Amino acid sequence: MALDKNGIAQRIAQELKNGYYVNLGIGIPTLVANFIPKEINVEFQSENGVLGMGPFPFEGEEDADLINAGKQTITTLKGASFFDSATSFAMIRGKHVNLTILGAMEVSQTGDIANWKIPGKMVKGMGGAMDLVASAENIIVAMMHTNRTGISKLLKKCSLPLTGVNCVKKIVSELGVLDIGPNGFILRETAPGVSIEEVIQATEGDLILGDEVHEMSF
Amino acid sequence: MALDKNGIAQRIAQELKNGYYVNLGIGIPTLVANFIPKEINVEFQSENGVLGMGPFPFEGEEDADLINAGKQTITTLKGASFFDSATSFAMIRGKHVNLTILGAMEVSQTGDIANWKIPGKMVKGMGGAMDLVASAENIIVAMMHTNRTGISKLLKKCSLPLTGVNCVKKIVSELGVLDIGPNGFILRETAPGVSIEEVIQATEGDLILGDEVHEMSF
Amino acid sequence: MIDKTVSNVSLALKGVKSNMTLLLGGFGLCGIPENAIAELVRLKTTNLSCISNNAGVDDFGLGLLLKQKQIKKMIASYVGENEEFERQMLSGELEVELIPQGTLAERARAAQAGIPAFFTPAGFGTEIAEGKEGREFNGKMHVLENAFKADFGFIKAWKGDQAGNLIFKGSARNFNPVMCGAAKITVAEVEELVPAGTLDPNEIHVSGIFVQRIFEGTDYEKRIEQRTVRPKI
Amino acid sequence: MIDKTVSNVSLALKGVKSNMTLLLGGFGLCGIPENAIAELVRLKTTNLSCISNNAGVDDFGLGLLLKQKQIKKMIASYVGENEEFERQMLSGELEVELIPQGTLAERARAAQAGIPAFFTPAGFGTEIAEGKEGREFNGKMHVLENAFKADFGFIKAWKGDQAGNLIFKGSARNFNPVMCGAAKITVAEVEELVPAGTLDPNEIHVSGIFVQRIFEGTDYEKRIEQRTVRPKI
Repeated sequence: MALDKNGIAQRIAQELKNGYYVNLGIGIPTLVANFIPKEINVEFQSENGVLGMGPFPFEGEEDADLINAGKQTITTLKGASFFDSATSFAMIRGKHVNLTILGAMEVSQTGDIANWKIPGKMVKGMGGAMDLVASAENIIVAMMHTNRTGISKLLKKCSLPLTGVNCVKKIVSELGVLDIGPNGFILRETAPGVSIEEVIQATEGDLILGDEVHEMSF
Repeated sequence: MALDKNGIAQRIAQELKNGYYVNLGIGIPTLVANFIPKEINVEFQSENGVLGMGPFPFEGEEDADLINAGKQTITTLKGASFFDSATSFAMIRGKHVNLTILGAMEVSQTGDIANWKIPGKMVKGMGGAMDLVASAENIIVAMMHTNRTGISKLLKKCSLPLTGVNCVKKIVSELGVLDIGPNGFILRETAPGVSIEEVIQATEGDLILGDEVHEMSF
Repeated sequence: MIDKTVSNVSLALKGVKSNMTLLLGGFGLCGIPENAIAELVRLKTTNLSCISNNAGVDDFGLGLLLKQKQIKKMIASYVGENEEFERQMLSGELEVELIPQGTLAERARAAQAGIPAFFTPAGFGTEIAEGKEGREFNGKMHVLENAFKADFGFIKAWKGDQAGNLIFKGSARNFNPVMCGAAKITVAEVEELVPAGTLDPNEIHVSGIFVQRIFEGTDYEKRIEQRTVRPKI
Repeated sequence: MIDKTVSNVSLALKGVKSNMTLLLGGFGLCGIPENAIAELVRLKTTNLSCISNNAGVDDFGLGLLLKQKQIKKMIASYVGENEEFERQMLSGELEVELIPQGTLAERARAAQAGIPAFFTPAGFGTEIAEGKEGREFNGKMHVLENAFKADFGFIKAWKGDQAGNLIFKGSARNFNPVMCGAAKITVAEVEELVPAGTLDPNEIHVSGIFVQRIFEGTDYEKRIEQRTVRPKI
């Protein structure tokens, strides 16, 4: 059975390593914070100027001066710090943030990503996404494999305006885990109960099977 | 009689306007701080990261963590702030510092300045001088008109490696006050008891007499 | 000490005219210069170009200026959460330039710091880079971006002193410090204005040299866009 | 919280080898990483390229490394006050690259911030600009300068916490913050190391993300170069 949003987040959480500074995008990526293994220390960076982000505040303890990049009220943990936006993107552009997890509308088999604009329809802006994808050493995309009508979002070439080129390293979708290889998507893992055939069907771009494609374990 | 160092500093102090942020170079420029008219508020910036510099500390109150760009122990005044070197030069490069007063080995009639290197002999470095002269809207040079053997330091063209080009606006020497004009030095004022002829003699570059050359008043 | 205080918002905005370019601090509705925006609404200056990370919501922040059609051009990184904005943009009434958030921050910082242009990897290969110089450094392509030019900068800080020194609070810091000194005139509004000498020189986030006018603001609403909480357990 | 603490200077400098490029904070002898320099003296690593605003004095600061001929190349803005330095430079033993102080600061900050190159007016028309790209912006010529590349950065702060967050004191801040995160590994030594959570997140000058190792230094001499005082009246 395909993963739900929490399942995708849970699988992505396995990619976190001890000592990682992580930037989580809006949507599914935000959920990753709920699945960090206890034995691992990571810190969350929010590009509006917070390092060491904690959970949402207890009711009544919200502070208008303390939000994340999704404009949600948050808290901070021990060792946190505040800084300005130029410093925040110094952390991002300077590769001090180790891992970026973000959503996408489309990803191409060469690692291009589109997630900020649908011409004539939706133009909310790229926010920090263009800086994040252009800079991060390690980018994981959390996304749905297909749109509601079943059309693949893992493409040979993106059709929407790009956010960045040749930057995505890994995709975790409701159907599986895929890397970007030199010749296309490489399937590494399938979601529990999802067949390799289903992933092939849902992928428009070239798909290569990894050496040992296996089912995800949680 | 030619001015002494304090005289030069005192005359330069007359150029300060209320609300000016001022960077003082090492040597004579440092003395300018002693002659600020009481009715005028200025703040001194030191490029090592201090705004609102005050006088030297009382004996026994020196703090190794509080020095100026000349590595002298200092104090701060009300409204002072500390910052890093990048921010300090943001103040300078960004033209937030209104006036730079510095020394020179040579100045040319086109406003070039040389003050950081004598090839094969003295190479202490430019410190912040190149940033200061390249950026400041308003640069006053405090210098001796001639060297010890009587050779002019106000030249058609500098012979020493340059610190900056077309940047000096005004010179106050022991002999007078000169502006840089489109056709050479323009003599504006003579030091008390110094004749126009003496200034002409001591100036190798083209010297034009200003409209109303007069003796300095203090 | 050079005194930067003005007694009210009206004096603080003296000289603001139609057709000007403004820099405005804040991220979402957090740390926005509420008093300056309210005064702009009162002044009814039009044809403004506004550089700000976001464009407010329909009835707050820059949304108040949009409603009165005072803004000709918006330069921002993210403009969701605003229906009137979307309507004006799609109808062509409003000119919009979207730029990466880090580039927005750095272009402001560059203006503050006298750096006319810099290379950044953000946006290379996208429509953002069209018409801009690209260059390879360390095996990676970068785009040349210019410093902003603006007439006024409106900044919101937590505390400030007479000398214009500023301290921010929490994530309300965001774009405010980097926009100080990036426009010809920087106007800072603060929740608490104290005499010079009150703030520890070591704890000041922005030196007064980057601020031309400072005043104590009033009636801060500090609206929260997304009130997210967890239950007490 | 990601713990950056190491228990002593020897662990802090693990991996430092001959032929490396080092960034060192400080201005004159103010805010220099005394413990790291002492350890470099003990390690006797040679052929070092050192990027630091100054080169110390004959018997302190980087002068200690010069005396042992550990430095191959010095990149600085001002190198007066050091006879041994002058001797080695004039004899050709020591390679010296002098660069404007603001450019030095900005090249470090660029390395920290992932900006590979930027334009500055400093040095245009001088020998510093030779071989560099010049370009006109706003009617004024500028020079293209690159970000530094370095193996280790040695930083001195006043207080620091386990997470690597730093607070500096007075003018000992200088180049230290801009050099954090500008090298592959940043080592911070602090006068007082406190547990994470002790420092106010609002008062931190440098976030721990820019620091890889932190330790509490010992025996700070904090030598004053020019003791200038006025009489008590």
